[in-house]
Amino acid sequence: METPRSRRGDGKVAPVKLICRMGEETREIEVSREGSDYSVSIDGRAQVVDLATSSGVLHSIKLQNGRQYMFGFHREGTKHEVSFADRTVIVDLFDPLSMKRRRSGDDGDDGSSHVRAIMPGRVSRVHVATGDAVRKGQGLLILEAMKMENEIVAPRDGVVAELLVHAGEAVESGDELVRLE
Amino acid sequence: METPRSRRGDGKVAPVKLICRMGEETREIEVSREGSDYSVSIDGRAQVVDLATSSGVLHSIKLQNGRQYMFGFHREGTKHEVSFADRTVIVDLFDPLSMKRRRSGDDGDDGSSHVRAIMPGRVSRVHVATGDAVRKGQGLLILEAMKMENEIVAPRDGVVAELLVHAGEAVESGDELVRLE
Amino acid sequence: MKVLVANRGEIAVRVIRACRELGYPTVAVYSEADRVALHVLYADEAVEVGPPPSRESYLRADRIIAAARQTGATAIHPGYGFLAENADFAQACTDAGLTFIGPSPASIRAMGSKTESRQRMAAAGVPTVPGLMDAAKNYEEIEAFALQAGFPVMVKASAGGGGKGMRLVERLEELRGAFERVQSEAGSFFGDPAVYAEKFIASPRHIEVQILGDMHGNVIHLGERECTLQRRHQKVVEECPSPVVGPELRARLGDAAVRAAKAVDYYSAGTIEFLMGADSEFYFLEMNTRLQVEHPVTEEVTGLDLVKQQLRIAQGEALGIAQDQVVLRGHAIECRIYAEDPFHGFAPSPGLIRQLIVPQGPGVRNDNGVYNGFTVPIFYDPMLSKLVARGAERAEAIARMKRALQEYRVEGIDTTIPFFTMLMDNDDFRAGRFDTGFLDRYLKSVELGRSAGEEQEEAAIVAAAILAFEESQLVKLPEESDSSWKRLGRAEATGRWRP
Amino acid sequence: MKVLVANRGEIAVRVIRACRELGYPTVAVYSEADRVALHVLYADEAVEVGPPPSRESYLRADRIIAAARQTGATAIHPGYGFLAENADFAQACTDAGLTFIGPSPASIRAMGSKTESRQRMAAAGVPTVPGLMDAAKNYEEIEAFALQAGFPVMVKASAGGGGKGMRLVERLEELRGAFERVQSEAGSFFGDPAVYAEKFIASPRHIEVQILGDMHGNVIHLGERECTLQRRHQKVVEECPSPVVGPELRARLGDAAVRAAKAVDYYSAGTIEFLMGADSEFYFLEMNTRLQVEHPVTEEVTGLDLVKQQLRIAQGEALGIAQDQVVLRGHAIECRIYAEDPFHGFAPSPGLIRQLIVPQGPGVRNDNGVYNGFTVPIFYDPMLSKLVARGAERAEAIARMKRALQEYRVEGIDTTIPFFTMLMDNDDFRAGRFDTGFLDRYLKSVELGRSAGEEQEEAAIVAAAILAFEESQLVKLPEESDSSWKRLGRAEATGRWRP
Repeated sequence: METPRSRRGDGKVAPVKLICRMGEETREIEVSREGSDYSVSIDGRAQVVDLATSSGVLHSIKLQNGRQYMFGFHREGTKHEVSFADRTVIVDLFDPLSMKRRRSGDDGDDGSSHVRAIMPGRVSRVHVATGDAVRKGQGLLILEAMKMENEIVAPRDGVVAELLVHAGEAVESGDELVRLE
Repeated sequence: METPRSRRGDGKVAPVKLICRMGEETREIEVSREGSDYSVSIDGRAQVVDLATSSGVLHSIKLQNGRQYMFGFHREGTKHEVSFADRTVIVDLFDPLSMKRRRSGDDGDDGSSHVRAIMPGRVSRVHVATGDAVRKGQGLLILEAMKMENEIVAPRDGVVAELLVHAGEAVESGDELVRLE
Repeated sequence: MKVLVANRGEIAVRVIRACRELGYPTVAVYSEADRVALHVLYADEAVEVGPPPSRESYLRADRIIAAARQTGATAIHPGYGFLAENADFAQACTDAGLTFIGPSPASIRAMGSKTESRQRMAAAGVPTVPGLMDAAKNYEEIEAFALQAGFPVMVKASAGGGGKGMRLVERLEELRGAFERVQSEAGSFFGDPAVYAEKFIASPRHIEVQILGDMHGNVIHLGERECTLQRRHQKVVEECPSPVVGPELRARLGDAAVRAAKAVDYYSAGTIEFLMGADSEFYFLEMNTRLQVEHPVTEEVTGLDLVKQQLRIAQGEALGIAQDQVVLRGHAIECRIYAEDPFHGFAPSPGLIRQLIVPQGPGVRNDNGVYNGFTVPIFYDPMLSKLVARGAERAEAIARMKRALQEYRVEGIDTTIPFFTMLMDNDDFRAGRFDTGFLDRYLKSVELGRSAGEEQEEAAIVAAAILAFEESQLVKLPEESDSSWKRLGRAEATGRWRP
Repeated sequence: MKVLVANRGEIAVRVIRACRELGYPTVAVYSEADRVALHVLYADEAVEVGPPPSRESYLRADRIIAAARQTGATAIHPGYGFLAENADFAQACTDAGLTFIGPSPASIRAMGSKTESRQRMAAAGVPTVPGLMDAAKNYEEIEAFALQAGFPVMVKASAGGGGKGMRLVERLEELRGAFERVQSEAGSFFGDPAVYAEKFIASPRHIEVQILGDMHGNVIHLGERECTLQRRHQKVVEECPSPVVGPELRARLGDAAVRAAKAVDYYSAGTIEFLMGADSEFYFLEMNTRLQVEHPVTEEVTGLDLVKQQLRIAQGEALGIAQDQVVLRGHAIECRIYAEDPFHGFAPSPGLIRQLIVPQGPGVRNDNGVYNGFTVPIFYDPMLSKLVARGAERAEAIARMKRALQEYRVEGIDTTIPFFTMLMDNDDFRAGRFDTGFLDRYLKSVELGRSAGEEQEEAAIVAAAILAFEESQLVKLPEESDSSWKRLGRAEATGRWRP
């Protein structure tokens, strides 16, 4: 059985503090490990939790009250996606230090300059060229997958700074397609 | 798709010669690759074959006549086990050089000095100790797995030179249990 | 008989299963993208027929017939979609000396034209939606019909189907514009600008009847299927029997369906689709001259294997079952499991299936086209499998479906499973109260997947925190013990991280 | 009702499925070896009850009852095996205020003793094998019976079962030795040296009848199962109905079974096992006072869910079905898929399942206890799943089973799948001609897996050669191009190599 236990010693590890954001709410989390169990506190309420991983992909978590949930897991940046049988919960987790850094304010790119593929597919047509001025909502290109055509539109008014794909090219979900100036 | 193709170039590779033994028969094999196909000859009769691997574990072979077989594969030494849906075929493959070496004769251990586990399990009882004289067929120890007890017996008369396991120990299939003098 | 299966995905696997059970060798055809697709792995022989796009492979009738000749196949099963309702392909098979496992080219042609089929149905006494019998010669003919029948009316392309090339018109002022748009779409989509109009039936249900006919003139029906639940005119959940059809109505529906099939000398399996109003009056919509995606629900309730019936009929055998031997037992529901993300507008989600646990156990059938470790290609229909649950009655079938959906795990790509899980709990669905517009309204009204219970949310937070903790431990280097979290950021850049 | 499932593997999963379909929350118990077993992953709550060996976990009645109390479970389902036929456990559940999902402790006790059950059956008019009614007081009593009934006779431990503690005696000279050996085995295996003797039925079939009873005195039967195919007294293939039982015999078998159950005030699901001679005369053998491993074949043919019936009965509900509402449709066959190597004397083959493709599609049910990526532990029964195929008639069920077996791929460990694949082609099996000794004789007569066709053998050679070639390319280093094969030898030493 391949469980996290196999790579752990029995010693204690310094607890890790995290900030969790879901919707409007912010919670303070602290995680530490004791032997094969974890202690996780949410806003000061601690519980002992058992988490096991099978086949590298499926996980089972057992809360202190005995409730067991099987789940799949996927992370994109700070977004931790926990997929239960009936729904996926997205947990936004930050290092408190990075929160502070962010609060003090630096780049603040809201992503609207980077137009990305929302799904894997093939670029079937490109409607714009580098240097074109585009208006919000204007079609930039067509992404095709599984018998469906999806028009990718400009998220804001702007000028096409860079065209990163050409017609016929296959792209992965999340790949950047167009950069706006 | 994960196929052998992904790690191949399109160039030719020097053919490899092999000796195949199945039962009484010995065949001469030659394998080479051209692009994404293989050329395999058995005793001089060559055919172009397509082999693809999926999920790292399952394979599909398409013979020149179009016949397709899905199979699993496992190798123990020179024994190549090809598992089809309804049966497993064991193909014994040798490098012609090693055949020559063997024919010229060296060690020639027939394995009867090394008593190995025929299955994974737990050693539940050990009946002998180092230095004991044993007779062929005499029980050496009990290996237990899945509610079945299996007695491991001496393959020949001899003396226990080394006892490599103790009661309660878990063993894997093929692990050496007892060495006879 | 040696059968070439001119299709891919679950339906190709379904046909191979039936052939194997009857002892017929099978030949798969595949595009370059499908070398290790399940239908290839399960076939006895396999022939590559072209590059990934369907029009260069699965739609290449010439290459498929050549593959049959090359392998010595004696029959071709077209599945559904691709070439299944192409009369020219059926004819080409026959001309090449191959048995086409389906109806005659003439039956396919007769039912392929909306206007011709409506005329023949009306002549055979099968109720049709009041409407023009022929393609309209001009706009005035459409307007005259609309004024006589009353609004709303539907303007439709004669060669259309699948929700394309049709428009609902509520008022006279909108009629001309709709006529012109449908005419232009019909020309560009279907290569045939012919357009007609018919009365619009409000809040309709989509009920279809499965029929079986042989070459000796025998036709029977196997009861109806409830296919009302559609998303954007595509069926997504089907049932047998319909929760609103009783024995008397079933007999009338079946009788009309048998008359319809006989009117075009139909043999093989086929489906007559009816539109049914709230008053239980039903009208012929179209006939699908092939195996239907949703045929398994009928199989589960009747105990018959429709693909085997097709194979027997194609060899000239007479039907082995009389109408009174057809017994419906229990209830079956099918959900079409797609590689689509229901939380993001059902966007396609092809890719590698990293872990697959399929639902099993009592009352569950899964007609699958994929397997653990398979990479779902971007080129084709996103259907992964058809999940079917059956029970002694409808409530048990729904409970089983929900249980099966909860067991079904597909890691690596998104699927429509969570959408179906929610739907199984919907009161209107459970009560059988819906029409063809229900699902689109339902999807507007709910926020999918946004309602985790409090404890489930807590479990998610705890799980995410532990996996983040484990990751931070993994990447922590002794000399940089303070900045473990930064390293996590770096690991991210290498793409999807999974523990 | 909140149900604790006191079991593991496929039967625990089976019970959880039924509970989930009825909306009852479930609690799994597990040993340290089973933290990520399927029954744990599918349960709502889970409690660890001890170390891997069963006697320290799954057999620990005290810990299981404590787990129920701790989680607020109100009922316990024991599955089969482990504590399922332990009357003390059933009593302890009741004493702890928990609903035991099974019969009363008194019924379990009455049927737990071979001699007591035979007496009560004889009194109720259920045919029993001629034999001693009580445990023999001494050897002379056994000898007197044998001389009167005639040889061969069976000497059996009163508390025995599962093929243990019994001996066939063909001649008087062997009788005393057999008596003494069985007596000693009975003492050491079952803690009860009581022994009796009965007439031996030659070439018998093992036919069992499924019954359902409620707490209000209603008992019905659900037809018979054919369980004759056994390997070393363990069932491996079961069917419903039996190929040798017609309606008249079924009614007589069912009538006897219902009488047997009523004689011990039986409620819940239970099975009456009969031995049937070539003359179709049948004799009571024993009653299994629990759910049977092979219950799915009955479910497939009757359309009923036996576990749900158990759950309803345990809550005091009256049976919802009358005898004349039980309708058998079609035919179902079950193969027990074990992690055993049929090519090496059925040696256990636990380990990591590296790839799992389960058979799916029409007419196939798989009651699974494992999943892709699971490591089958060494501590328990080697059953991976129960594969069930149903068809309109027996021939279709066999063809489906063969198709399903061919689809079933388990990589990483050995299974009994190839054995069943061969068996499905055996003429005697297909004709339904077999007795309880058939399989052991069959296994001696065939060389399993040694008869690859010529082309299949060629495919194997070609495949092995290509994979060896690829391996030689992978390990070839530029500076050692001559000795690529030696490096392969080195790679070997690191363990099982797979491409």
